[in-house]
Amino acid sequence: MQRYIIKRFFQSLIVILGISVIVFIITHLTGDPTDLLLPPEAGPEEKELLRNQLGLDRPIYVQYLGFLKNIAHGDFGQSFRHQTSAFSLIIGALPATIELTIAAMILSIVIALPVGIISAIRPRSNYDRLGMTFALLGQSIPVYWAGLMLILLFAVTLGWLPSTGRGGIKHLILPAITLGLFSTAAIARFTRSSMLDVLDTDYVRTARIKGLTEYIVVLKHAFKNASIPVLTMTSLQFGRMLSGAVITETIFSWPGVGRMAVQAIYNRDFPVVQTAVFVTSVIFVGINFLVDIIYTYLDPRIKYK
Amino acid sequence: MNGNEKVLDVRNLKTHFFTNLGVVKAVDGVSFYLRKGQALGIVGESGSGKSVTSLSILQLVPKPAGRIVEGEIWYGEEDLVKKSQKEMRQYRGKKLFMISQDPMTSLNPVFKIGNQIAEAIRRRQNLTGDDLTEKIIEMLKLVHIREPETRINSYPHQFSGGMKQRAMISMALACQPEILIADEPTTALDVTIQAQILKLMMEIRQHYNTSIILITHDLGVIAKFCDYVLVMYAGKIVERADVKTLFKGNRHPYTRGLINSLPHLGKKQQRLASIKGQPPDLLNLPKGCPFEPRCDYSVERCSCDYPPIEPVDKEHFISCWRWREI
Amino acid sequence: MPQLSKIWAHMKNAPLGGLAILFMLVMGALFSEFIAPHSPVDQDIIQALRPPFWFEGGTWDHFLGTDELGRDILSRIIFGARISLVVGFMAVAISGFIGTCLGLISGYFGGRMDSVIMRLVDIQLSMPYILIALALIGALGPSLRNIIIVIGITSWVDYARVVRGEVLSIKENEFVDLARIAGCSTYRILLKHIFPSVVNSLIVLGTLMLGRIIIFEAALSFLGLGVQPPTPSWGIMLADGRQYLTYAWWLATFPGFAIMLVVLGTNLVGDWLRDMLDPRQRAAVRGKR
Amino acid sequence: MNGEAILEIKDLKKYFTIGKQGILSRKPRIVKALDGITFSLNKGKTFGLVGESGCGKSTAGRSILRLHKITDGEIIFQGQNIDAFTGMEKMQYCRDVQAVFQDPYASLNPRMRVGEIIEEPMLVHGISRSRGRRERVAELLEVVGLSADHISRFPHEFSGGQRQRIGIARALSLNPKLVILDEPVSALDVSIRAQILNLLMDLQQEFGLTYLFISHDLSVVEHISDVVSVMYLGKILEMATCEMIFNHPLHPYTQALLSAIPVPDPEFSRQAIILEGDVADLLGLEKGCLFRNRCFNATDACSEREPELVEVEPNHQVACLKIT
Repeated sequence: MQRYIIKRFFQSLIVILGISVIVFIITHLTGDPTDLLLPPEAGPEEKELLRNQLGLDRPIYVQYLGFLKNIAHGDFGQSFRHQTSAFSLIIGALPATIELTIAAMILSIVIALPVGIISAIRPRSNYDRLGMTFALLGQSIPVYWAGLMLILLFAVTLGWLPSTGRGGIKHLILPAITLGLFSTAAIARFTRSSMLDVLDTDYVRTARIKGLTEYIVVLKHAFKNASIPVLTMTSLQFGRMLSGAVITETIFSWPGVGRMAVQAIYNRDFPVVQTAVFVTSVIFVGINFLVDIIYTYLDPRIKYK
Repeated sequence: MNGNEKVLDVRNLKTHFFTNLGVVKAVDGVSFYLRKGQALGIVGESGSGKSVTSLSILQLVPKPAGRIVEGEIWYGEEDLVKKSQKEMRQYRGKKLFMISQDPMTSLNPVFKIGNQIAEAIRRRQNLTGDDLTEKIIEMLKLVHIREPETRINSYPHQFSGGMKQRAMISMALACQPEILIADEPTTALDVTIQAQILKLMMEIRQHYNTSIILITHDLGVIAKFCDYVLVMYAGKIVERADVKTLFKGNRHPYTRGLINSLPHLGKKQQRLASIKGQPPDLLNLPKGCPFEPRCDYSVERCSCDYPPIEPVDKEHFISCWRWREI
Repeated sequence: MPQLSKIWAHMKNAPLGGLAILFMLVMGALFSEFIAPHSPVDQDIIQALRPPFWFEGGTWDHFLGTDELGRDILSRIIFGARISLVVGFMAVAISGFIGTCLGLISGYFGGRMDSVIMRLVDIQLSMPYILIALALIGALGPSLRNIIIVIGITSWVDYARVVRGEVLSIKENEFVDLARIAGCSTYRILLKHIFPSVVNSLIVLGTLMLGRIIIFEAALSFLGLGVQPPTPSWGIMLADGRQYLTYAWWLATFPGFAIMLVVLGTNLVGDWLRDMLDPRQRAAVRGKR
Repeated sequence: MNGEAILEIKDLKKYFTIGKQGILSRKPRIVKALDGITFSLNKGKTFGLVGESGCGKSTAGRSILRLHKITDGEIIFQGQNIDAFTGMEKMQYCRDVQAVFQDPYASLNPRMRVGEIIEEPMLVHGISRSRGRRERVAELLEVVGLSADHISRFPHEFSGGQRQRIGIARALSLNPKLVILDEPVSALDVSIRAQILNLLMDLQQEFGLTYLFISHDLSVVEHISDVVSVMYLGKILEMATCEMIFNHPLHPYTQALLSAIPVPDPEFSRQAIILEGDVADLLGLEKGCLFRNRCFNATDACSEREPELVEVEPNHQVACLKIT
């Protein structure tokens, strides 16, 4: 088991290294930052000087190693616009994003698991049809539209909930529903199909042959097995949410990493963009690593692989 | 024979599967009974309906496609077909138990062996703590699993195929069912392991006087283990008789073909007698006797009407228009 | 090739609604000029912000109302189908090609190639794809071509994973060994024996991905880094409508509804294709004996 | 075992490494699927290889088919070591050595028509023109007892036995000299099994084929084989002519194996030798006889020395210290 975790840990490190390479490449694709840093009337000599200062005239791999060294120290450079460290900007915005994602995730799981499980034990029942129709719709609604429609209904028309900004629980409701909608639908459908697969297995039949109650058969024997693929799926959804937060935060003016990153892209403030990408990616890698550890508790077979 | 009491009486059982492609009559009008302490063999090829028969007895036909459409299964004074899933719980694991085909997949991979056996034990005895652990170890000892004290904490993937099947049998022992159904219990196992498992099952039968339904495609296993045999073909019983009659005095062309097509160890033949043709397509069964296209004795009548089950003598029944001539 | 009877059995379950939606989408995109009642770009300030016809002030002429510049919403939605469809199909083709190739290599050869490709998949999955796409488009400039390329190269992962999984199980089949025994080259085995068995899954996945990419494209436009105005695109219409949400709800409602409908269509058809083409699903329907 | 040898296996070893050796994995486990087996196939005869799951019999077949690299030893086909083959020779070897596998469902590509399946080997080897190949396919279908009308059907339209016939037709399409039959009838129903066995025997007569027949089913092996060798954990324990193995088995394992087969005759009674334990119980069996922990005859000597395969009477070799 330890070997498995160590192996996954090293794989995670490799992935983070890969992410740094891609972030570095994107930064380079964005073109010459001297254009942005210098006033338009600056001459070629001034540009050359700045390029030299920034190290842009060195070979690409030296630049990358320098970049790697810097990010290891949390130094992603200065924000062009805010004139502060890009890293501290992103870290400052992180709690808001984490609050939103976790709220959305909890909402998704709390709704999706029961819906998926009940649909699976009563396939083709009215409950199943209703649940799966909603799930299908949930997977088809674009996040941004869902957000706008929720604002239209609950903020504009009914005036029950605020439409923008971060504050108490009231502010959280609409963004969390918006962000969680797709994942709720996806996890519910996936839970249903995993449960259906598992309910069809010989070992669930063995549990029935033993005369165990339906409650134990479904929740102990079937669900523990089905939870393994569902967990994989859920962790992938976490990644989707971290990505989808960009849109949700923009719609609800939620002061998180996503909104900040979009603003930074508009302003061509690339240090902030690369920090946002890198930090979100690393968080996701970290979550995946945690999920790997959970696997070892759910699936005894992993320990010996 | 151990008494004459019928513990299970299946009458005209029909279990059909309703699929997108049509209705599969997996079991189509099967009647038989099981006596106390009897070892009843059901033999047939794939698709003959032998497994579905056993699942029907336990009311575990895969839903929603499969359904018992007709028939009665009498266990004592009760008709199991009429029981709800909830009511069936009183029978499963107490009166009836089944060991299924593939020991590799019939144990839950994410729970310890001990835990899974404990569930079976607790159907009969409300044990907890050390008493329960002791009982589990006792069960594992009964099925000759070595070092049971450590093995109760193993997971199924740490067991070999034979050991998994032993663990299944220990569950059966814990439940002490009146009827034990074994669906191809040794098919997935090696010959030497098969011999071990069959021996174990014989011990159980002698010790507890359990009635056993053994489902297999292997006539050798039937000859060794069973007292009474049903031969199934395309969802119907074509012949049923006690084991000696079946091997020596069979009257159905299918039974005879099956026995003759086996290579006999120690008696090397030049050619094997084989049954011509292909197994029946269950979605398009012929109108008359389903074996007719492959039968050497078929006459015109065979392709029109299905032959009724007729008694040859007291315990020997057959479904063939021409059994008198064979 | 499934037998005719099997095809018929599945046709009975065909999602007519889903097929109809996709048919309308394709027709709308191909024949926008003939179907749309107005030009999508003609402005008419007098007619600005008219509600749909069933509201007071709405006219039959502007069936779903007009936007702040007096452009006809329905016509813009019909023309917007073009962008969605073009981006959708092209990006599905690009990502499908990349993902299939990597998945085939990874699954068939295994070993080091597999590790490298799987790490690439992990990297791609870990990164916030919307931000990456935004950053890339921000860097390269928001042309239609760039949008297609960026979406294409950020969506290959699903194909690679699915294809790899399929190849791993197909490879176990004895017919692959027998092809090697017969002397077939690796190239021939991949092309004649492995790839055809993957096609079904690719069709299913491609259909489902089409919907997701249409959402993705509109998201980029919504954030202002997709197709640029005045090209009628559903995402742009949504972004514009957002500002008028409080007093002209129809601006944002109808284009979003169009997106949802199309994605619903692809999901319905995709699920149906999966039931029909995916052998594992079929076995489940058939039930066991 | 006299006669002209077509294939000779000399001290063949195939070790699999479980758990790749990397920076992190401490020690990889080595599984000796084949641990030095030697035998030869005589032209026109059937050599039976029997044993339980995991004994290495399929690995032997796959080694001969060049489906994986062997660890050590030699495979000599018609006097030539197949390891030293050049490209052209490899292709010729493909033509000479073909195979039929166990699973009639997995053996045929579900997306190819029967005609294409049987034709493919000829196509790859550039044999004849398209029309010539089609005629040959039709002819082969007749040979294996199917009809030429089946040429444009798909495999799923056939039953297991028919599929196995199609597989046989494909194997024959290149006029091979040697056919590796790896459990060719194990997945078939009893009534179909006899048909296929009869067909295989007829084809051997007609085309002078040599068979390597791999199976776990002793009664089938007895029926078809001329020479039989019994394998256990990667080694051959006993090898003799078919009659000798079945009427006069010497190795305790062979004896147990034979006695464990249930005989389809209710009046037949015989005390089966029940072996204890499992093949998987390999604890502490580093040296000595690998069978000793299940053997009813084992003595201390068995854990000291590994028995060699020794000829105890003409055409009968046994690897057991108690006998040799």
